[in-house]
Amino acid sequence: MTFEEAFVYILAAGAIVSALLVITRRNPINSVIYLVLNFFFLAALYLTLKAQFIAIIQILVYAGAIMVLFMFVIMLLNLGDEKQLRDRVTWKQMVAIGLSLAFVMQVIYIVGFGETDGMDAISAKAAEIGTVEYIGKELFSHYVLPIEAISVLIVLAVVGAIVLAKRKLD
Amino acid sequence: MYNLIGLVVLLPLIGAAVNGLVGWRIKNEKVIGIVGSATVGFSFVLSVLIFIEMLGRDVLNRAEVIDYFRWIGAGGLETSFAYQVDQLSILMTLVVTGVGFLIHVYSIGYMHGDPGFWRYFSYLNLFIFAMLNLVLADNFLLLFLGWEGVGLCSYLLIGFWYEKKFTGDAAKKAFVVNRIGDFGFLIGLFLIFVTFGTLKFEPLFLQASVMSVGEPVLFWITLMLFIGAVGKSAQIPLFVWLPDAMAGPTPVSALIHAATMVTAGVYMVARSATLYALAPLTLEIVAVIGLLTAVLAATIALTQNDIKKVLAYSTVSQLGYMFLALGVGAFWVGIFHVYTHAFFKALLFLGSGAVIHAMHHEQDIQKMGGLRKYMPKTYITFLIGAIAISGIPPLAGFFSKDEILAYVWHDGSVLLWVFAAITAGLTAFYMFRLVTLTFWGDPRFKEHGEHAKHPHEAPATMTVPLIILAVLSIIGGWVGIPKALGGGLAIKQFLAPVFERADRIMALPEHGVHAVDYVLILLSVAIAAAGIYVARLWYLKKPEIPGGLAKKYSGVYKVLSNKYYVDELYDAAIVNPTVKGSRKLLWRGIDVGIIDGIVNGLAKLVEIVSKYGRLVQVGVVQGYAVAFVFGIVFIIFWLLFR
Amino acid sequence: MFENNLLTYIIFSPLVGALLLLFIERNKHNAIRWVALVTSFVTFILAVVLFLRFDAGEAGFQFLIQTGWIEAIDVGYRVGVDGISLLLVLLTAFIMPISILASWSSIKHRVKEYFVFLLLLEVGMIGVFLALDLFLFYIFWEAMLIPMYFIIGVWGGKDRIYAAVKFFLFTMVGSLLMLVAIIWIGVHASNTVGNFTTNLLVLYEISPTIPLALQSWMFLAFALSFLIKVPLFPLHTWLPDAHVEAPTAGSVILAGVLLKMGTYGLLRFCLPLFPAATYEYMSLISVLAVIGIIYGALVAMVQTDVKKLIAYSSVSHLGFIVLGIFALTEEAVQGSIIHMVNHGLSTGALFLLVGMIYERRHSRMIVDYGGVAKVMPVFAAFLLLMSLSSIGLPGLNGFVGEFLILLGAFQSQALDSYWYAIFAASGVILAAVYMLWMYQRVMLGDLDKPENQKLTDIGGRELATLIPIAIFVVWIGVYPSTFLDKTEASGKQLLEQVERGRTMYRAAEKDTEEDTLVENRIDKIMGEKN
Amino acid sequence: MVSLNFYLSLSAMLFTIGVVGVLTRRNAIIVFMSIELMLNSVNLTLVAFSSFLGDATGQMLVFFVITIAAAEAAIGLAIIIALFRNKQTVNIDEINLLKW
Repeated sequence: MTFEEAFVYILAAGAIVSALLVITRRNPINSVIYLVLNFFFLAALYLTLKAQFIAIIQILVYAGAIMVLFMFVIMLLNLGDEKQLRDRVTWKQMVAIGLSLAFVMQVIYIVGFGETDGMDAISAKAAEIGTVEYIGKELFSHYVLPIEAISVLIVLAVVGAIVLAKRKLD
Repeated sequence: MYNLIGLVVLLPLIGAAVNGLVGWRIKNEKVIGIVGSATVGFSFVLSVLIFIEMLGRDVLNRAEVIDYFRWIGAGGLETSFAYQVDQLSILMTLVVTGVGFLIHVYSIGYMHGDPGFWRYFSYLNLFIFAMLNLVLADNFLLLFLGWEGVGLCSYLLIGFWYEKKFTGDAAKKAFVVNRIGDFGFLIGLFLIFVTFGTLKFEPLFLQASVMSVGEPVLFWITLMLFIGAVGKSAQIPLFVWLPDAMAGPTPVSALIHAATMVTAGVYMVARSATLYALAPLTLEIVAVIGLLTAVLAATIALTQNDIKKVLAYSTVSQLGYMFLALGVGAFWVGIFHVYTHAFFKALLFLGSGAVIHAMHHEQDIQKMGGLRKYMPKTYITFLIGAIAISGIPPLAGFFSKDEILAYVWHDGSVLLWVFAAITAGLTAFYMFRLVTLTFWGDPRFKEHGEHAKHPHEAPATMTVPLIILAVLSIIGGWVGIPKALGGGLAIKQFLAPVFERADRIMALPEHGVHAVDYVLILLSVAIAAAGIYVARLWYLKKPEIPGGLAKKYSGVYKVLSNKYYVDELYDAAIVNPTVKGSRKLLWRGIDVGIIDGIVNGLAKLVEIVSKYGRLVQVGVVQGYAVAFVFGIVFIIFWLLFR
Repeated sequence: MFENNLLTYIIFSPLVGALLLLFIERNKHNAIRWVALVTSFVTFILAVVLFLRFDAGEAGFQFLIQTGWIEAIDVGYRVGVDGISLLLVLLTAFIMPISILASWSSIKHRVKEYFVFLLLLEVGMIGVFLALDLFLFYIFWEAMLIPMYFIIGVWGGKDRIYAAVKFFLFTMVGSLLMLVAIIWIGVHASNTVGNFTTNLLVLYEISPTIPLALQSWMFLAFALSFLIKVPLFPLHTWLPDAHVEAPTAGSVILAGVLLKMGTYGLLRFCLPLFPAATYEYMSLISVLAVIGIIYGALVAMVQTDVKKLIAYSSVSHLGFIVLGIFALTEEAVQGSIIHMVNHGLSTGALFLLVGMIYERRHSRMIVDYGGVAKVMPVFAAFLLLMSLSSIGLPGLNGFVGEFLILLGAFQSQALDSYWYAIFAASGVILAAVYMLWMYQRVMLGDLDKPENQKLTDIGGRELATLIPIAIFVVWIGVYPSTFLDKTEASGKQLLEQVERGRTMYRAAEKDTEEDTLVENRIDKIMGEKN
Repeated sequence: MVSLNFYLSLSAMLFTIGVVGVLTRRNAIIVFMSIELMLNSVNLTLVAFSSFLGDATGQMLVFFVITIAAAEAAIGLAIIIALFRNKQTVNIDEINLLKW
């Protein structure tokens, strides 16, 4: 096991543990903190995949902007701890967990028996395509139409959010 | 003149329409009465004119069919409002309009002051209209129209005083029992149509006359028609309606339930004589039913105390006599008896009406007596009627009854003759029991003081018809004086063309004058006289005898006075089970229970399934998400391992 | 031009009235009523014109209109009239003004909606009788359901919702199957003539080529829909509920016209389209019809509610009509058509009469009455007339239909048994029993209940609804030729169409017989060997 | 060298954890965060494929997903605020207006 491998495994373990912590905390504030942690682990994983731009975006947008929004809302609403997290595990929850396990088994099964020939190592081009330069070129040449569309969508979302969240004016 | 037959039929309908539609505005009883009577009177005059013309024609040329307009025509069926004027129908028309006219006149007096006066005359005219259709029809369907029409009028008139419950019951009973007969009649019509392809009399009988005797289909046709006749003419087992029908006004009983409507069955059988002649088995049934009815009704009449009930059972009995005549193949005699019976029975009923009128609607003869001195005209005429029905010469009843007995005798069945003769004796007995208890002896009602009855002679509108009918009851029979007594049997000769085919088939021997005929005549007179004598002895001289007999044979007496419990039997065996079964089994059981149960059960089932089904969608989003995940897992699973 | 489009005018003239009503203020009740009445009267006049210009000698469809509609599946606006539908159109147009008059004062709330629904209902009913395209027919058939559903459900009695839903579901079950069969037969047509079609005239031509097995299924699908509507025993239980709960006009239309749509459907579609299947199922349906006649009468006899009694009597009468249709003789088919009209008139009138007395006394229970004839003599006279017509007294209309049906059934070679007619004829006795018993308990006897003593006799508007019916009751009874003549040619043609199926059915029957014979023989031989 | 399968399996596990969170938690905000988890796991898959295949499309998609996630977060949180204002709760068991 090389150092690099070990590093990836540790990051993976960290991502899973932090994700588990997100969904098991009673207090949403804690969840948010662990989610941010999870995002950092993921960003690091992106780096191991040589996707520098995405990794940076992950930190900036997700951890930096979105999670702050979450935090802001939780504090605004002043939510307390969620009651009855574990004292009453309903059959519905059991079913949900069971189904989820089945699902993960299926995916791993697929992955395990899937055809991944020629993909046992990161491509040589990976370092090139992960750069800001490459992505920027692509975005504003190939993907110029989608990027315009998504920008409109973002504007709409902002307007929508304001309309939804504002108090009635009357 | 023949062409005017339509007017004969139409006039009473006009009278009915005028009285029925605007009668309630005409407050004047006279106008209503005159409209009602005059229309029938004109019809009578017209039919007399037609009759005279007929007598003037050649014998072979007397019958004619006057076709007015098409009635029901579909597929192979063609019927019209067409009237057949021949010897038989004109005779019946004369009786119907003649007796009908007298009864109309009588009713003006009898119904005086009744709030339903206009209604009464409207119904009565309508009845004449229907009855004329019945007797004049040239096809079975039009006959059926009249047949049902008279049934309707009988329903309306029996229930005329509808405020009383029993009149309604009696009316309904009459109609429904008649309907049972009509059911048979209808089946008979269908069979006729299937067999002959027509319902018109002439072509039908012509086809039939070449068929062989005793063919099964003819047996069924005649039997079914006879069932109709049994209903209409109140024979066993459908006679139960007629005594109850006495709930109607008395002139109605006279007209409908004695003189005309109830004889429709006899007329119909006589009209279809050709068919019956071809079905000897049916004829035997007719004879036996007729005789049984005659005996049964006569015995019931012995014990009845209601003046009208006695007459009603007497009518049933006489109708049985007529069927007996038909049954032995003496069709003309049956009609002859219809004709004489119309006079004396109408007379008796009208007389009893006068008595009831005088006694302020008291009908129990045990509470009468000695009325002779209060109402002499009624007494005399009633007595004439009683003598006539008893069969004492030279009154009308004697001739027709004697012919019946003679034919029965020559038919060869001594047993039938014996019973018929006994019935004649019983008839004389109960009629004179009636006369004795009503008119002779001392009054058994209160003559003075409070609640006293003051019987009085009826007004002229009532007595004049009585007198005319009394005269007819005397002379009416002289058209049929037998050869043994030097007569020419004019009525037989007159009717012969109508029954010509039937007579040819029956081939009854033309019996000459034998010593036995004289013996028979003497015997029948003797029996009648004996009946009269016994009645007079028991009820006038020694009133203790009947009481003693009633006590001694109390069982028999009870059965007789309760009319053999026939009504009770029908109630228990047919009416109640049907009503109860319909209510409990059909309605509550099948309809509400099973069918609606299944329907509502299905609805319940859907409801229950939905009740649990909708638990899937309770609005908790996570529930939907679980289902969602399940779907994904399932699909992946299916894709992997299909 | 007028004549060419006459049928369109008849179908849609009530729709024009309904649209007009939309522009009238909702509280101007009288204006609404008058517009509705005048509209329906105009339709009636048009129907009379149709009746007068109808050529009785012509067996086929007259006044045909054929216009394309949905070209892709050859659905068209095709309407036409023949002897079978003519009388029913006339009846519908005749009943409507009377129903509107009958609702004049008894409908007090939502007057506008009520009359709009009534007029829409008329569009649907007349459309059903005139449509010559299965698709168009189906649309009218369903379209008429909706107004009726609301008329029962909104303006009905106290269990109106139950009755309305029951009515709706019963009818729906049948009509969905019919839709399947319509598509099926269209598909079959595309195999035969090359394109999908719902044109009835084309389908008439190809129908005898449909194999028997297929015909049976389609016949059942159609027949179920129609027999529910009729309603044939044991599919009848929606009828008493719907009748009892519906407002007077609703009952009148229900009894007068809606039930006839079932029997009309049998005549127009089931018999000529599936002639061989007709022979296959005729005895089954006839037996049910006869059971219905007797059963309906017996159950009617023991009812305590006048309206229910009349409703069950409808079951009995409609049994006669169905029997007549399946007797397949000229007399019976013509009798059935005329009896549809008769039943519409007499039962419609009976419902009107019950409605009148209900308006005064607010009870339909027989026990609440007695001796009413004394205070309401004119009413009593009309009730008697209509009861007698219903009983089938000769000289009134009911007899003509009943007699022809029974006569036809009796001599029917297709049914091949006297017993159908004999048992059916016993219904004639029972009819007298239940009607007269009802009449006696309601009208006759002592006027002993104080609330009945204040009843007033019927007035001018009510007379205006009854007298026209009474005129027709007597007219058809005495001179039915006016109407029977119009049906003769079409009835004959219908029978010829059905006749084509007889050989097919007989052949199929023979095949199965022979099959069993052969099998028996084989069994025998095998048995001998062993 | 770490294989592609490892990344894919990791991503599946993270996704499942997100699913479990969505299905079991009652707090709408935590449910929402679980959804973010799921989005991210998908992003990981996309990036992994992109790197192993040497194709930039995957990373482009991730870029768009993140943008959408941002928009979604804005709208979603706004809805939660509006909801909280009306019902004084973010417990999704009590928010069952979809029932009818």
